Amino acid sequence: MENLISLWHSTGLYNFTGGQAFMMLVGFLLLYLAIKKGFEPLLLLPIGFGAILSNIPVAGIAEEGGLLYYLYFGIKLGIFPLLIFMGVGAMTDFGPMLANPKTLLLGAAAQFGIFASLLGALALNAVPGLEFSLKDAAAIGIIGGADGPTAIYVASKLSPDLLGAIAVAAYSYMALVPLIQPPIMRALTTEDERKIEMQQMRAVSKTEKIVFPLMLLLLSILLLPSATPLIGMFALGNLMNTCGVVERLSQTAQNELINIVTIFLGLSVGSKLSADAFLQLQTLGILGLGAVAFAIGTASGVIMAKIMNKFSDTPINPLIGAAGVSAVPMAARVANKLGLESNPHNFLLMHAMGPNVAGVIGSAVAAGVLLSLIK
Amino acid sequence: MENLISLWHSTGLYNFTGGQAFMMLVGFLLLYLAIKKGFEPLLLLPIGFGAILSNIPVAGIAEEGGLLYYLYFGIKLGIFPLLIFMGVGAMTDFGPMLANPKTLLLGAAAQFGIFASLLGALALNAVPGLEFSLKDAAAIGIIGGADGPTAIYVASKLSPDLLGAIAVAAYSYMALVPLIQPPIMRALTTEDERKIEMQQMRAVSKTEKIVFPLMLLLLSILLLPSATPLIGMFALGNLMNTCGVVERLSQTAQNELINIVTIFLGLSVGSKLSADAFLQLQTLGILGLGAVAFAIGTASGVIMAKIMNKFSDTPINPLIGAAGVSAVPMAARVANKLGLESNPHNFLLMHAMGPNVAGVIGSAVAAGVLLSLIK
Amino acid sequence: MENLISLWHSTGLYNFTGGQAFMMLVGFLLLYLAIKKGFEPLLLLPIGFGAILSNIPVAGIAEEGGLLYYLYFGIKLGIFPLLIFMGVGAMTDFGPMLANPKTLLLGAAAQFGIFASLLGALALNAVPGLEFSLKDAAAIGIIGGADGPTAIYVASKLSPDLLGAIAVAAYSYMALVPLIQPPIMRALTTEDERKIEMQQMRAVSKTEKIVFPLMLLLLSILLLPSATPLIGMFALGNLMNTCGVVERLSQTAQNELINIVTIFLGLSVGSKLSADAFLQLQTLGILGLGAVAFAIGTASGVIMAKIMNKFSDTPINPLIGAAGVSAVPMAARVANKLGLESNPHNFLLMHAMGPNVAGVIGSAVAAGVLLSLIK
Amino acid sequence: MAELMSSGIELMFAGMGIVFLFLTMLVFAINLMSSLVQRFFPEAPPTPATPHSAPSNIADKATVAAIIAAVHQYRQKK
Amino acid sequence: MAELMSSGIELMFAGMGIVFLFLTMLVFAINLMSSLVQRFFPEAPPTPATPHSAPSNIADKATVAAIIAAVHQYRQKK
Amino acid sequence: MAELMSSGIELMFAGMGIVFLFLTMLVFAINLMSSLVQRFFPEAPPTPATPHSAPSNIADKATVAAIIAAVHQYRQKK
Ligand code: NA
Ligand code: NA
Ligand code: NA
Repeated sequence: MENLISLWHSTGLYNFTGGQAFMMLVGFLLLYLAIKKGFEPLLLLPIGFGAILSNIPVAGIAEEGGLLYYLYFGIKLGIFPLLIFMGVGAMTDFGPMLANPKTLLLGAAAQFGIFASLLGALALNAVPGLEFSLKDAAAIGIIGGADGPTAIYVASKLSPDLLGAIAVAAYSYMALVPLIQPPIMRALTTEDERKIEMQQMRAVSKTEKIVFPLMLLLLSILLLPSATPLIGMFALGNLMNTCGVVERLSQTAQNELINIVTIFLGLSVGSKLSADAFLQLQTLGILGLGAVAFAIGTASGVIMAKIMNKFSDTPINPLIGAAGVSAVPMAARVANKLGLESNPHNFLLMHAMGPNVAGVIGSAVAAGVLLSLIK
Repeated sequence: MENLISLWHSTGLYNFTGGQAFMMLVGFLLLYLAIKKGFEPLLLLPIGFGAILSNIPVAGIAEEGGLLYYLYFGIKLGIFPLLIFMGVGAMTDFGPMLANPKTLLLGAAAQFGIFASLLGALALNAVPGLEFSLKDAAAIGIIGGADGPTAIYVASKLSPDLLGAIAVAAYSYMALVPLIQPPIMRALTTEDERKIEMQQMRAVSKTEKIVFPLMLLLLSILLLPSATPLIGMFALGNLMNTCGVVERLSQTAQNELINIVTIFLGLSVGSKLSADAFLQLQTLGILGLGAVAFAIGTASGVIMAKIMNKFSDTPINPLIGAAGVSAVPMAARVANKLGLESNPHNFLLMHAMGPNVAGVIGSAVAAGVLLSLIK
Repeated sequence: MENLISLWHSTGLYNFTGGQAFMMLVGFLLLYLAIKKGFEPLLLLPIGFGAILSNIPVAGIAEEGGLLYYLYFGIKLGIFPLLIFMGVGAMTDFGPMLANPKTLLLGAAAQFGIFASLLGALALNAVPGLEFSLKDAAAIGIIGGADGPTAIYVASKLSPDLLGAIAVAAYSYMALVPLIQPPIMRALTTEDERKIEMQQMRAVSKTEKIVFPLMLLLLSILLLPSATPLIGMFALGNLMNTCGVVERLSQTAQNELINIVTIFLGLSVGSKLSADAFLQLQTLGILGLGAVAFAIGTASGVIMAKIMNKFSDTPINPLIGAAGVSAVPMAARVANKLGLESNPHNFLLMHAMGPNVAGVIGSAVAAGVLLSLIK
Repeated sequence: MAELMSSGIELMFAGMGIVFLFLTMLVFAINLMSSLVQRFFPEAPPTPATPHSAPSNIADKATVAAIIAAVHQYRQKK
Repeated sequence: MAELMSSGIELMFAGMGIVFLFLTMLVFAINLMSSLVQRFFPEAPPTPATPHSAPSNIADKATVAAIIAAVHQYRQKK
Repeated sequence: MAELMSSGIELMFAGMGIVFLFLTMLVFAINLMSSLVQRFFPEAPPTPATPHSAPSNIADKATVAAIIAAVHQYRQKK
């Protein structure tokens, strides 16, 4: 009898708190979005599952002695996001960007979303019950970078309590890029602008592709050392791929290693989706600001492209500016799709890949600024 | 000269203890069983090798500063068995079980082997020189679960000193299933019963296969949170495989990741095969009880199947009850083989896969009960 | 304005020290050698990149909190070199050596390079400003083993401060084997000796290949336990490959696992290329002694082969003695090339593979002696 | 000792009870789930899973390519 | 609060400034690098990357082997 | 310094001695083992190792399949 009572007291039903139940629903919602809606499933499925596991009463899977507690060290020490960044680097082709380097400026302009939402977060302090420190605001702003590992890396350094909400917002909005961007892009461009065809790009030699990651790293070392963990690992992955002499390392970095780390990273991020941290007014603020960041980033990119089109001697279709937010390769595909709608012969995909990968560099630079100036 | 003496004093020959020599023989025996007899080689080869390495005098490979000492943390912290369980989940097809859910009860009945041998271990306390605590008895009983990672997980939590012997017994008896089970199955069934043909199973839709792991996890959360680390990781692996949107994660979980962890887990388990811990009367007790557990589990499954056959509207061949012990897929193949002996047109394999995978769930549940009630 | 100054103070340009800049150049030089010259790129590319990353001012990538700081634990605890050795073991075919076991003695003779350069290091203490302890000298000598993981393992145990320079020297000279060895081989042999054709080797059975790694391990256990971490993991990898029953583990050990560990090991080794440790007169000494070690090892192997040819009943081409330094498979290819130059029908490759893999065993044994006798 | 045995027996009843309770509930849950899924999300039965389809795929393509090429060559020679 | 906002605004100017500075310098650096590379290391433009060439390679070999074998057989039969 | 050198020389003799002792014993052990294996476990000599046999296997199957298909087609057309 005593045993039965002890058993009943050890059930989840007996121990559930409302917060845990709610967070579990959030976890199931993420699984639904990942599986049925195809929202960045590689990340949101493990994140959602991690959210469920870490909110199970009694089991303590995210507490000392539990699996997610130990996996989380990979984020806490900054290891997982950097390894993922290395793999992403190995998968990235800088060819289109090197063929048309001025599209880098589009990747710069789109980072305005980061700083605008940082300001927005600070402004939200006016709302009673909301309190964001400068670190919190910076970690929220980085959602506008539209780059998962960068957002997770910055949040883990500046505002680990908000990590769960920030990662979820970042990946969710990246998945929503095909919904968020088009209205903004249409509103800011004329039909004629969207019809602009761009010149075919020159071929980029293998040597240029090998030198570029080293040059990128060097510039980052000279100007902004705080960005070198991110940019360095990205450059390492890219160099492993382009140099052609360490093919087996490159393949492992962009396949098995990134897959293993993705599973661990997702589960660990999910373990930060605890009721305590997530069920706050803050989270609504983060979700709202994330959407704002994406919207402003998109708009900044498009406007910058319109300005550049004015002064450039070769035509620039303003739609590719939207790809500057990164969200590789989704944002580039969106630009391509809108281009085709206005002009069925207008394939913008490769042209949009330039600003797209430039956006990754841009947000790593922005991350470096935030990590360096906010103490 | 001094150097020569110092060298001689550093040889293995000079430093060997009888116990170490004996344990090394055990290690070589395991290698022999793995390579020549095909006994669960994926596990027993690294376990045997780990036993040899950790019993080398002077070298200290299983002591602080040695490789196996560090690898063992993966077991101590419960990480390796759970990652293996995730991979096994990704490799498991619940289709046959979902097509005929009542076979789950066979997977329940077979767990009686666990509790019978738990009682047996306690009864052995009557033998002078044997002393098993309740925790030890539970860790020994779980051998009857016929599921490697579950046994290692439970033993690492309840009785780490017995871990080596328990893991060896669990994997050895799993390899011996084709020898242990048939006589019991023949003794408990009539020729007519063994001839029973079962109805062809319905096809199971992809949606059911996606929903099932989540439902399993949910039930475990509500009823038995202490089982959720095991069942959760199993469900995660299974979901990754069935959902179809994270194919690359699923492939990595069931290939490279599980292979890497298997090597590490095997070596770490082997490092617990030290003379101190293994060369005890206890070990004989464990080996004996393990055999009893498998036998009783097999018998319980068959008897349950006979009972169900009485009350069921569709015929159930009692042989498939034996597959309820798990030991996937060996036990299901044994049921199939005995079925074919009695009736050459009777293919029981898919029917036996239902209780077979149900047995995995059953032992994870039993593990949860033991971990929750024994403090 | 304050922000701008603070930013300027956080740039790499402002914080660079001469030493860091120089070490970064060393890093870029290693990348150049790896990519353009094909010098052991799998190791030298990550090592060079690690050197660059760890010498970035402000960023602290090799200090506590930085990625390379944590990765370095894999070397400090001796884990990475042993896992690489396991993978190398799985890739090694002992067939040619088993077919002609007396070539093992060539692998023994070539280890003289290790001890000669150990003495050389001690002799260099006569140079003012140079101070090598016995541990340092042993760690430097092991470069002559021409085996990367062995050198890194020994250096990490005996002289971690010199690890960076030692690893760089070891891999660089391995890459330079086609330049270092031929003049020595030509000087020590006559044209007639180089023309010697060797008898075709017998086929080696699978059983012999399975038994050999176990026998090797056993001998090492009895005679030299201090070598068993290295020889044990090598034997494990080899056994996994030859036994044929754990193919999936063997494949993972020689592909994904070794690739992942190679990336991590290379970066960690690079993180030891700090200005403090590298920009010393010592480093010049290490580079010089490494070249001496390779040269003496080569010469010893060739001379031993000439002696054996005198007493052997089957002819031995002295060129294959040079392969005894290990540097698998480069040194064997060099022997083959020189053989073909003198006699276009003389294919020495398989004959040279015997001493080549014997050299791996030889240097692991020498490493065991050093680790055991130097306290 | 007797106390230990009685703890063990208690554990056995609790354990087997929960195992059966859990798996019985799972049976009901599966039946419910399956009928809901079949009613609200009817699906064509899945084709046999082909987890490692890539290799055979390659072989297929090779086969097709080879046939095309061979037949092409055959015709030209004729 | 006002102080925090002014820190934020300062951060925005510094941040966007550095992002543009960095990427503008990168534009110049790329242009310089590309012209240097094209002048001193002229290269045939790279063929499309084939990261997973092994399988297709296999398929190719299989194709070729199959063609040879089929044609051989065809001739023999004739 | 002199003491260090004498330690070093001692180490050299011990080291080379053990290396030769070890590898010489290994030579004897291999010879013994090989003769025992060849006597008690005689085996057909192993075919050349094919660690990555799967792909070539696939190619083989593809080849065979392609030949069969091509010949089949060829006959039908005739
Ligand atoms: Na971005
Ligand atoms: Na079971
Ligand atoms: Na060597």
